[in-house]
Amino acid sequence: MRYEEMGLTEGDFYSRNFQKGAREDTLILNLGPQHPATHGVLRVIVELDGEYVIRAEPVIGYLHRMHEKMAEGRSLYQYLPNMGRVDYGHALGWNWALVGAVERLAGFEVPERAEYIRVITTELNRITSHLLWWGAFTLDLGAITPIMYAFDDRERLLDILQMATGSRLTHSSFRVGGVCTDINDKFVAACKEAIPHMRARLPMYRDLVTGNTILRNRLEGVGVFDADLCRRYGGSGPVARGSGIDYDVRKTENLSIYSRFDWKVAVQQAGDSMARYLVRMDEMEQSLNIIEQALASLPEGKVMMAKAPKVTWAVPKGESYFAFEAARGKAGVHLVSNGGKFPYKIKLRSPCFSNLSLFAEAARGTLLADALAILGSLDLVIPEIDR
Amino acid sequence: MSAIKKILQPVADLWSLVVGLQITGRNFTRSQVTVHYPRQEVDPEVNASYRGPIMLVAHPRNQAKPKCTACMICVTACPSSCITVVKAPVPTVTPEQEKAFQEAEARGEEVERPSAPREPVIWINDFSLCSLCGVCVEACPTHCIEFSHDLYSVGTSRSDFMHDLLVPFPEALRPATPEAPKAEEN
Amino acid sequence: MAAQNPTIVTPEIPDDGGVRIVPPVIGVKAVQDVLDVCRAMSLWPMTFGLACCAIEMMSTSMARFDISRFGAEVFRPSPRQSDLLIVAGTVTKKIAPAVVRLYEQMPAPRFVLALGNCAISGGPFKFENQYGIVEGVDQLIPVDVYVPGCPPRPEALLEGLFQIQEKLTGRRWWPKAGGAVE
Amino acid sequence: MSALTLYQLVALMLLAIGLYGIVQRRTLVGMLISVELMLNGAGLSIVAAAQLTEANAMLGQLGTLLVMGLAAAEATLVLAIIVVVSRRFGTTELSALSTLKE
Amino acid sequence: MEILAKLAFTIYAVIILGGGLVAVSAKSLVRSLVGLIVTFFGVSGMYLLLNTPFLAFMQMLIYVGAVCVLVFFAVMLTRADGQGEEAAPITAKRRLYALAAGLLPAGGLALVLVKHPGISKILPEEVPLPALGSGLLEQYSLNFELISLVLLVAMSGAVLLTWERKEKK
Amino acid sequence: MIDTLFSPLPVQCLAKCDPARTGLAWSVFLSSADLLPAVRLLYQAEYALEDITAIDAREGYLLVYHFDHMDRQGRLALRVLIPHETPEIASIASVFQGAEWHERETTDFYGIVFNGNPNPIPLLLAPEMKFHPLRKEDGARVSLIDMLPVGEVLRSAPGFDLLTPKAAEGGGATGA
Amino acid sequence: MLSIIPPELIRIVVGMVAVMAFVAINVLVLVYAERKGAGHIQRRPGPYEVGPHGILQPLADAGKLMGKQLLTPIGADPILYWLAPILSFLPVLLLFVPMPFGPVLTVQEVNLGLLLILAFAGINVLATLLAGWSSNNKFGLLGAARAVSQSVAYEIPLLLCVLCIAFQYGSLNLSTIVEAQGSWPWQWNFVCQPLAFLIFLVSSFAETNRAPFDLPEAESELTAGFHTEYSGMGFGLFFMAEYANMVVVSGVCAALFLGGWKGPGIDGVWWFLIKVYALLGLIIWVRWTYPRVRFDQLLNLNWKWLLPLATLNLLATVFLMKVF
Repeated sequence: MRYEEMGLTEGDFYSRNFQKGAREDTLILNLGPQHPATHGVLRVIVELDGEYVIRAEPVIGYLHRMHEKMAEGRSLYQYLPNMGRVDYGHALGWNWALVGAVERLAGFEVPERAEYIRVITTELNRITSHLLWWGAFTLDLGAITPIMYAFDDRERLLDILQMATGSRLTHSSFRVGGVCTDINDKFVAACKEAIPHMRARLPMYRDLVTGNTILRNRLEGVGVFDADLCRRYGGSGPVARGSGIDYDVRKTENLSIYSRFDWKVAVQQAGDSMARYLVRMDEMEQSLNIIEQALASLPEGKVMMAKAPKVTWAVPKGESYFAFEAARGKAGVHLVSNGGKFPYKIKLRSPCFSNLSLFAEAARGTLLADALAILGSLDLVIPEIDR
Repeated sequence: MSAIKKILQPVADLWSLVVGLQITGRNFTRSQVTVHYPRQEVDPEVNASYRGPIMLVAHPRNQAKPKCTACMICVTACPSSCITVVKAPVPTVTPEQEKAFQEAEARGEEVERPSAPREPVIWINDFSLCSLCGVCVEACPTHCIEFSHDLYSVGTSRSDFMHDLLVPFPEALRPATPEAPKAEEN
Repeated sequence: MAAQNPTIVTPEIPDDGGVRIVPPVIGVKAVQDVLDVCRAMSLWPMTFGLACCAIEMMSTSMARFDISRFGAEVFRPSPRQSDLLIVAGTVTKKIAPAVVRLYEQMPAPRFVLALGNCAISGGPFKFENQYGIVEGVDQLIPVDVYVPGCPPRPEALLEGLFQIQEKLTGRRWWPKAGGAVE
Repeated sequence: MSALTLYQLVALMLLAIGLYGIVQRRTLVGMLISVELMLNGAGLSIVAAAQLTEANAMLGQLGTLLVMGLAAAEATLVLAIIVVVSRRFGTTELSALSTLKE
Repeated sequence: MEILAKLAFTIYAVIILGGGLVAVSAKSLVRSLVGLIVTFFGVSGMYLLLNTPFLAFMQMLIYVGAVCVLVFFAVMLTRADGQGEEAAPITAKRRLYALAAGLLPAGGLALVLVKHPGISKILPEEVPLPALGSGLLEQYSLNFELISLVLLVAMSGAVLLTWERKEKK
Repeated sequence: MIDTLFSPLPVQCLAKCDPARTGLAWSVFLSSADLLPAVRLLYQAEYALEDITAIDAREGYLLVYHFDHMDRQGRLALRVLIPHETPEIASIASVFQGAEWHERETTDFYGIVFNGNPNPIPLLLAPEMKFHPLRKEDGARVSLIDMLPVGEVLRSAPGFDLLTPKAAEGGGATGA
Repeated sequence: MLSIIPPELIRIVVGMVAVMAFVAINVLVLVYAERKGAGHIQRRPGPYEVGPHGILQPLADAGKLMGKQLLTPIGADPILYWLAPILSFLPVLLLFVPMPFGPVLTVQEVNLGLLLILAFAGINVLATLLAGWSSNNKFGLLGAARAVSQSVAYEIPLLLCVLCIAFQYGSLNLSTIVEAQGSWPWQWNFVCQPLAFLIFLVSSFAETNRAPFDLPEAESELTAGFHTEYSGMGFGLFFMAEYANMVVVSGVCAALFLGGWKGPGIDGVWWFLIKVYALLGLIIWVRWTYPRVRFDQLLNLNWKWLLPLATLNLLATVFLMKVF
């Protein structure tokens, strides 16, 4: 085999590590790396007693793409496209996290219009991300049709996003000091058309899936997280908000121009999978509100600041941390620069990483199907975990 | 109160199942959203905003030549190092010309030695490395790179994606020695 | 026409894939052509998404692009029942053994489609001093068709599918794109 | 040979096979299987006797039905016992069980 | 017996014996279970020959549908299969004892049977299903109730025996 | 807030930062022995773990623990400098369980050993990979003073000189 | 020679051949219908390009499956491993023997037809268990265990519902039951036995392992459940058995509750087929609408709702029969 020539052997290291301490009459099951419920190349080793999960251990790193190593050899401008690939679901959230960190460090002011474009596209992207999650989650629960309807709407929004970012998935349109393409009237018109359409679709989702008694029974009371658990594991985003923590970086840190719009942070108190589900459904509506208001007050002007940095621009020395509320939670970029050509260090704080780390504790004692429902309700994007 | 709720709950549950059937049933009768791809295509206006593999812009005065000046900025800018550009070499000077130049120099005249044309002879984009980020497009000082809309290319070998961007330009300079553009070693 | 491509008609079947091999039910050459057409029209992919491209792979199977029109929507979760391994995304060194293993678990005839630049060559993640990725899945398993892009559009994946069909049967079954709009 | 004798011989063979199995088998499950064989032989014998002689045919069928019911009850109970035994001793092998007496 | 019935009888007898032999001699318990199923099929066929289709179908329903599944569960729950236990070679002595235990009683009975053959009817008589039902519920209702009681006791006994409190989370 | 919270601790340096410029509200240098008590205090004050990472500086590995409060803005960075030669520190996974993964990741990347981590096996890298990709070459390492802003120092231990510019370069690695 | 072969036997042989053809055609049609139906529910065309409107798609699939390499996993018991798919498919053919397709269109009138169907339907469970166990795969084992608990549990309410109808007519012969029903919908059994009809429907979803009760092959939990390791025709046989079982269940349901081949206008096989396909359509429709239930919920539904209700229904039926 070729992979043995690369100095690798068959990877049962993790199974061996997991075996120790196993009870006699249990079954150790490897979910993944290729398994329909793990959304890519996550592997979960579980120890089952019948259908009950005694222990679970996620094994990650199967999609480790060395983003942090790459940062050591690329200027920030060249590093930006990577952000679209960290989290393919909500690429623009990560875009913003990186440019935010740089702008914070360099003290740049972004033109007003660029801020609006960022907000509009980011929120659109948040909706597409939640739609993707919604479809995949219901697919995990065995319903096959909802994902089709979700992708139907998602395609519509992607067409709009494509006008502003030029790609369907791995958007990377933000630049330090602005955005790379301006939006035009067609974009605005398409948005204004899509918002009422989405508003009309959400009740359909509610009737088809949210209200469905099978789904409610599968989710209610399953995988209850309390606020303390989220704090100990650093859970954020809908995971934390589903546990009654009113925490949204956009609001708490008063980011960008979000305070100009009238929107609520979606919070649910129950802490179960259903609560996380409902938080995301609410967030879609809130994002629609934000987009609508942003479109109504869209200012004219430039979309790049004057003297915007060029490809070979070196970040001034210093340290900054910028967190943005991506669709899955707090996406943070910790940037350390010594003023050289390349950043000295970039650390990506990924929300899924922290959210997944609490899975082992949450899954203990649940049924296998429940454990997978919890896994789905965390809304995982594997490249973001592995980076 | 709760007793009534308990009795009504199964009914409500069953009703939610009926509602689900209603919705899927209604969708069954609605029109389809499918684009029958090889026979139809997505709205070209939508595709126009999609970034395909890069291509070179023609020279404004001569459509048969690329606008590129071989300044190499895109090569340094590209984060995935997928661009290979070779500048046109200085034209070889025949001995007679050389002699003439030297004589002219000896005379103390201003000699205008032939300089390299500001044009590429090789311009290859290894599309299999490209991430369509647009850094080269933004970095190009002459705005001579833009995204094409050739979206549906597939290949049966890895070397199919070494795009020679000079092909559309019949008058583009070519390397003197007719060697095939070497593929980047992988 | 079948003989053009040894990868497809007589793939070398490693005997160490955790299986004992029984020859296919029908092995007569005469029905081979009909079988090839059947195979081309019924390429069941495996549910195996690696990274970003997996989402575009999903998009392809969704209502708008609907890969089911060509009989390829039956995504099988088990490699034993699938014909087409779509390597959709970056293959890291850590996942490489699993990819090889999945490929070996697939029964012949089996096809591999490298979707996206990462699967073709490592794409944007190929850089100096990289330590984690396999630079192209064709270093691990034989690849039949490459679909470039980052990520490729769903139409490109469909084109890739047509390319496999063409490789199998020797002809393109569908018209070239161009012209009509939705 | 008459039909009755033939049927009875088959039933006897089932009995013989079952007895052989019950002695030869080493695990409880194996013995359970042998017991089922013998029960089948009994059922066949009863039915053949009832159907092919002047005896009350209905009675024979009812008797076999009752045997089936008993077989089901027995299988349930034995299954439970086997599970308990294997949980307690970690094996269903007879030799191990007899030496493991506490 | 007409020739077809004879043929069928022979086939069924072979099936029964073959299945029975597999059931007692197979190394893998699951294979021996399959042998048992085959025997059940054969016996069921014989019931059909004996003109008792009701019993034949009940045989399928109860033995194949219920008992075999239970035995399969026993095999899986106790992990009785695989290496060890049944797979180990059997000593000749044990085999001899087993053969003796099997053949002696059966041989004796067979001898009696052949020596004193009963008077056999040519065609088995058919009992209508309603008669069977009324017999079960009227004349032999006590037996019927007893069997149901036994089943109930067996079931609750099984549940009690294997009951295990689920660990708290 | 933090200055009062950490008043019982012998911090090496406690500085207030400008959130608008760095995203941090507080920056606290600790010795490795004081880390666990500090983290316990933070847990009691309802702080949530954000991430753990290291910076490979000339003076040693600077471990950075980011904490954030979920009710108000006020990100906090705990920094502990450990020497290159003996990269070891106590794990905080007993207080913040989520730290387990962050610590394993840091072990993968920098080879720093976290004593007491409940499951110290490679997380992101394949177990066969025996190197630490984010460690820097000696020549490529930079002094902390060239990277980290000082902020408004509220408390400082007497011998703490990491963030005071040195006149002569080449102090080399100074263990914390 | 011919004279010794009774006409009964000839009828059975001819009937079996016809049933085989019927099953094969039905499976192909159903595969197509399911994929098309799913497509239309999801607002896409489904198979479209292979043949006009994708009509040749099932044929292509069948051809491909036949041409696939057959793999036996190492560690599997090869005999049992290949016995399982055969054992799952063959009994299904038997189930069509007493099926009343039309007034005279029955392979063989069996007085105990219902009992035959119930008896041979149980073999399917064994095949599933065998498949899951012998393929030496943990997912297979879990799927098999699920399949058994599920079908054993749901067989009871199913049986009780069937018994209700059998009581009502004093017969286990499907043709008799059909004959006894009238031609108009209000004369069919689902009117007087609505609860039994509902319970029968729900149980038959579970018995055929169809969504929302498709736990044995729950894709997102157990990859492909008990047939995870099967390739080529091994998988194809399971596939066919699943669809053939659906036809059987719908056929029984149509005969018991919907008046079989009787209908307004001219009675005949077409009514039977229409009803069967309507039920199959419902099964498909439900599959593409609901999420999957959880395993304990599935069993709870059975033990806490269906079983008591079915028992009550049976008692009520008996009571009413005695009273009137």
